[in-house]
Amino acid sequence: MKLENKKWDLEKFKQVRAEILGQWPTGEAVDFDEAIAYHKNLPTEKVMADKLAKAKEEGISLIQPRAGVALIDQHIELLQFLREEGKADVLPTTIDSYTRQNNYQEAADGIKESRNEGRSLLNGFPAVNHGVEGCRKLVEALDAPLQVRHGTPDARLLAEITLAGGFTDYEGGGISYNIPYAKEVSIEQTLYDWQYVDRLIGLYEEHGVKINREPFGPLTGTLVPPSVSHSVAIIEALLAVEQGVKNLTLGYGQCGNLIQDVAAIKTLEELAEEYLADYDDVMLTTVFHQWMGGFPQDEAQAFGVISWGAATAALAKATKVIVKTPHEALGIPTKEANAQGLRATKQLINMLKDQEFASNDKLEKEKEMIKKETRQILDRVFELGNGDLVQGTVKAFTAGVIDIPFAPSRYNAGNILPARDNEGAVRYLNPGNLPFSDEVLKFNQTKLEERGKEELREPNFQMVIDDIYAIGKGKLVGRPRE
Amino acid sequence: MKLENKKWDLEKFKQVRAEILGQWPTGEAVDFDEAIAYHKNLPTEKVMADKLAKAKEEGISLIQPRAGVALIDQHIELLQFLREEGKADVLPTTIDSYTRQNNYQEAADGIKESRNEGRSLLNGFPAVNHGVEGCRKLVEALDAPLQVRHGTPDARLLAEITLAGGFTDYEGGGISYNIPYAKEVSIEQTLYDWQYVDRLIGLYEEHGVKINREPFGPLTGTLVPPSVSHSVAIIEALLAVEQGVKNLTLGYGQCGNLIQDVAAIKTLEELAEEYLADYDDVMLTTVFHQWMGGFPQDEAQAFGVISWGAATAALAKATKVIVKTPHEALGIPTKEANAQGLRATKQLINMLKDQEFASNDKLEKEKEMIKKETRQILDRVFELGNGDLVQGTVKAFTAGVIDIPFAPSRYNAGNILPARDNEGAVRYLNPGNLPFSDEVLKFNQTKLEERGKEELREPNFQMVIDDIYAIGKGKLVGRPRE
Amino acid sequence: MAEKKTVVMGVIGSDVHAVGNRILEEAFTKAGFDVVNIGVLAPQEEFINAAIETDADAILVSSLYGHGELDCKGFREKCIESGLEDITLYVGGNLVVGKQEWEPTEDKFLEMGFDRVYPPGTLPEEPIADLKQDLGVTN
Amino acid sequence: MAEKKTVVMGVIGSDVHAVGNRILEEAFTKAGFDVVNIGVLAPQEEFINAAIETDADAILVSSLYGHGELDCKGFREKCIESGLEDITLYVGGNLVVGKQEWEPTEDKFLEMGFDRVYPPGTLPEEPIADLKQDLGVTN
Ligand code: B12
Ligand code: B12
Repeated sequence: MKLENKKWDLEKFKQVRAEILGQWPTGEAVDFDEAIAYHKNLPTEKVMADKLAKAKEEGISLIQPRAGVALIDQHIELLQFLREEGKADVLPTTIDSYTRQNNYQEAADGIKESRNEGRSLLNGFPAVNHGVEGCRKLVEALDAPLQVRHGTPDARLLAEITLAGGFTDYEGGGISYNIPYAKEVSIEQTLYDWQYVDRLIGLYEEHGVKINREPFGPLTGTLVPPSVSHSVAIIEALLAVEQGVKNLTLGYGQCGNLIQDVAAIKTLEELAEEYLADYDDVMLTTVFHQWMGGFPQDEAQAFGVISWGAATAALAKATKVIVKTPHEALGIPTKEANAQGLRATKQLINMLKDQEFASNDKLEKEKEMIKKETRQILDRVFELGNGDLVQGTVKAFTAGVIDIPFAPSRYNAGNILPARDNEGAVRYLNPGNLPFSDEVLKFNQTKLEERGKEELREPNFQMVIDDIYAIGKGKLVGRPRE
Repeated sequence: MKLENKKWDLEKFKQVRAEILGQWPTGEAVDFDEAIAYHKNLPTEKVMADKLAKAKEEGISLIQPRAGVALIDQHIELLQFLREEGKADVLPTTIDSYTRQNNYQEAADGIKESRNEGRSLLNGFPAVNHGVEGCRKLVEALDAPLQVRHGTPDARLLAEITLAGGFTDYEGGGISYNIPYAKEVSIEQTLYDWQYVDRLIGLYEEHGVKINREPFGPLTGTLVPPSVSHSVAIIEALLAVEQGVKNLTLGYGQCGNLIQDVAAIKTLEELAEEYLADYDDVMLTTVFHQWMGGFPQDEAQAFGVISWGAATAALAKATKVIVKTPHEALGIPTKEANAQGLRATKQLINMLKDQEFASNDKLEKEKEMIKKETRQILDRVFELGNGDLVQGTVKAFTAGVIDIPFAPSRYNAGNILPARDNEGAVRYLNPGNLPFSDEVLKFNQTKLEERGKEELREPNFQMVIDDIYAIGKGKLVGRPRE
Repeated sequence: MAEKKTVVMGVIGSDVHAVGNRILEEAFTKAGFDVVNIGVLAPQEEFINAAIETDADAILVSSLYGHGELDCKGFREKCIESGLEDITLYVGGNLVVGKQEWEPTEDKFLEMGFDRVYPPGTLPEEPIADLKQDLGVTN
Repeated sequence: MAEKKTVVMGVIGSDVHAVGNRILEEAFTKAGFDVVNIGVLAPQEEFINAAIETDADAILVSSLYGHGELDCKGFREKCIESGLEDITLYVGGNLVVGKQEWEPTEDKFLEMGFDRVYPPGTLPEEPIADLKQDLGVTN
């Protein structure tokens, strides 16, 4: 396979497709033309891109839970509950971890055991096993758009089945669903596999069906500096539109400092518009993830964290918020806990929808620095690829020019270390090989020295560990234990 | 009685005192000199003014619940629980409604019935009936400063007993504990009665004992514009320091718009410092009340409201936050619910303690307008009193120059009507007789017209009603029902 | 409406919560009732005297602050003693101390002789419709 | 410490949660252990092979993602089959799907043959002290 950032021709796509659909018996049921017809019959309130466009226009933030269980009926019940009791605006289907690793046999066993025990033994919905028909049962039973949320490095069969099944939104990407979710899968491989997914969605678009695509913004969810996740989001956006994707939601995971978080959402939008300027007709929206790292176990404290994420999203005017639950630290939430997270979030979204974070010098400075950092990374990526973004991305990972903190993947350099500054914004303690200018390096260093001074200690790995535990222990900045 | 803003001479004070202490048998046990000695033996961590001064210096916000039950042991248990499970920094003792109306006999009956039924039938702690000794049991059992929180127009005996009992903070004031809490009590009467309380605290101060005084900022808790509550807070502060009070915490009840709320806390501090400039040695701190109006019944939504209050307080850097609970809409909270409100609040206070709301044009404009409005009210009050603040205040109420929305008191003009503007800030829909300049009137009018235009309706009383219900129904601005 | 019905309303006992009372007054007036609002801090006697004086058809008692149980004891009996045998009695608000189950609370106040009992957060539309029905008002 | 003890650690099954694993590695190393970290996505065999190769004293299994119950079945038996009769086995993380009571979960994993079972949110200090005790390390 020759990997380049170029739209696949249909011949190649069809060839690969035959193979993909053969990976599991349920692949047989996929009939593209019939799927197009099916989508065209969906009412607009079940189409994600329509709902997002409307929210963007009205300047409101939609709320979305995560949720998925092993069996179809229970999954429908769960989602109906979240819609009614949680007032979720748009719905997810979280895929189980076996399916994510393409272990459809284990998923099948999990379904069987779940049926026997009458409770879900899987941590998500095994959509491949349930097949096109199973997916459509969901679509038909529910009155809101459905998105596939997973974490699957090779998500081709999953895409074929869920999209033919009537899902109108698909999360992931060749970087964001590899590096945080895999250990031994090469970037080349996932970029290639995701070109397939994007091309598939491009095909839907060419046939007049809107499928929204959402790169997974928060990555490892743990102290990811905005410019790291922005770089990845923009690369995945560019790769997607090249294959014909038209509707994009770019994501960012809350860090916790209000100014940094608002700046992050604003710059994500501004930078993406800039980088995507050459592509017509792309509808761009943003998604803000409530804090994705370790949560406090206590539910009241968790409500505090959830609410702060909701408030930040509303003030930043993100198009969508992904909502956590008061059970986050302990386990997959009950549907009640899930609805509680949604209701707390909705309360704040509604209370703040008419308020916007008014600009000030600090915000402008923060935006400026995020933009500089992101541009410096992306410039080097393009340089490394001699203008080809796919090649550039592969080389950038090898060189540590893109580098994601705390990632399990062998293909990630793992050199950078993030830490919070004295106000809780996430900075580069160790910039690894990120191609930063002296100005950027100095800025980060100064910010961390400020904190070091306050804490009477050198910024070091212990600081990072303290920061990782901090929110779970009821604070933002991991101050030395007293 | 000739009412003027002048420090009472000791003779007069002692005369009245004899009468006060005779109002209920427990008054006998008050021995001032012994009380001074008792206070001087209190460790600093039980002294409110010390704890507030430290918090102010460190720029952190202390958290405080409301809590009170009929019986001493249960009250101690409750407060210990809130301290341990809620991490309350400073403690309250909320007084029951019979005591607040000086119905000590009904309070006695309530104690008896509570003993019989083994649960509190009173909505607070009847401190007068429990007497000095009863109060000291609390002080000795608890490791944090205790404040009396009540709503008592004539709070003289309550002050004598609780202060001799070792409480180091006393809420209320001649306006703030009359107008929202009484119907038939004249302002003259309560200003006079509160001069007594302030003089008593002044006496403690003269003897080297710090007793903190906290005017009740939120008043009726329902859409009170900042300049109304600021005017009252500053008047009560001036009246208090005249009688010798040295430690003051001025309060404000959250309205819900971030910029207005931050501006309110900042201006409250700045204006008070300005107006108190002539008095030496006054330690000034601020208290921010989480939303004081109608709450949502759903606990998850209530957590959202609580958290937003916590976040706002932290960003505004209020010295103290009064915390609501997820049971607010329904009834006096269980101790568990109370601790939950505290923990959610603490999570956000800690997460935001290193962040401050950075100034911007909107904030400055908001501050400017609050200051203008407050000064215009206060100027006229002084004018009406020919320089005497007590006389001015009495006349101001008669003239509606001070006017508190939704107050039960016959002595309040009740002409003004507040409503939210299009961003949720509370404005004057009907300014009644408030002595505002054209600029101020125009500003308020324009803001409300903006909203009217958005909602395609004239700003009117229906808008006010919609705003009163709004937060309880999950939003901030009471948009017309769909 | 043929003839206007009169309701007396107020907040009982040592309770000063004035906001809901103000809204109820507005709503019942708009709905076509003659409203006699005795406001907050109202003892039982005041409700009854106002009802006698105005020949009222119904009394609406509010209690928000938690002492409703104590304050409402004997209200129906006192009405009967005063000659108001047939008057319609409603009560609503946050009637008991604390967050409690609704049914036992409702039963308690029904037993005390109130005709209808309303939980926290009741919107005016509901008691207005009920009262029209109970008083046989058609419109 | 006289002689360094060796522990194998990793995250079992299809689980990719890498953060806690990284911190445990750091903490056990600092505490004086030889740490062999096989990382995430580790099948039972990989733990066992690493333990055999390095003559390890203990295996620390992490499971965060909820499939712990399925993934850990038969672990002790497989150790015994492979000749690791006496190896100390700890397991920790978010072991089951959902927020469940701790005791039944602990019992379940003890029954499976793990020597100690740790609830979510465990800080490294605790298993370090336990392991020193269980392996008879004094320092
Ligand atoms: C960050 C995170 C992620 C990141 C992980 C990035 C990465 N590659 O590391 C991302 C976003 C990718 C992710 C993905 C998923 N996650 Co996740 N994730 C979390 C989260 C928020 C924090 C985990 C963390 O880093 N904590 C900080 C570290 C320091 O703590 P720790 O991991 O708990 O480890 C400590 C202790 O547990 C203990 N410990 C751990 N193991 C052991 C072993 C022994 C022997 C001992 C003694 C101690 C010990 O010591 C560690 C150090 O103190 C948790 C929830 C939480 N805790 O708040 C959910 C959570 C673990 N995730 C969960 C799930 C379900 C998933 C997904 C399936 C997606 C989904 N449905 O939402 C996927 C699974 C992917 C996969 N195949 O594994 C669930 C698990 C549910 C359950 N058990 O019932 C959790 C609990 C969230 C939830 N409530 O739903 N996740
Ligand atoms: C604002 C408020 C105050 C203000 C009141 C200002 C004023 N003078 O009006 C202030 C701050 C002064 C105050 C003081 C106190 N309050 Co207060 N207050 C509230 C709060 C937050 C909102 C009340 C409100 O205005 N709601 C908006 C209006 C529109 O709704 P409403 O009052 O519920 O009325 C509607 C319905 O209930 C219904 N309704 C009411 N009566 C009736 C009657 C009939 C027949 C019908 C059909 C319907 C009906 O119709 C109304 C219109 O829709 C409530 C909690 C809440 N609801 O969120 C607590 C609350 C009522 N207060 C409470 C308490 C305890 C007190 C205090 C004792 C202080 C304390 N311990 O915290 C003092 C009491 C003073 C006294 N003597 O009465 C408790 C009562 C507890 C209980 N029942 O178990 C509550 C529930 C808070 C709590 N959870 O602790 N309070």
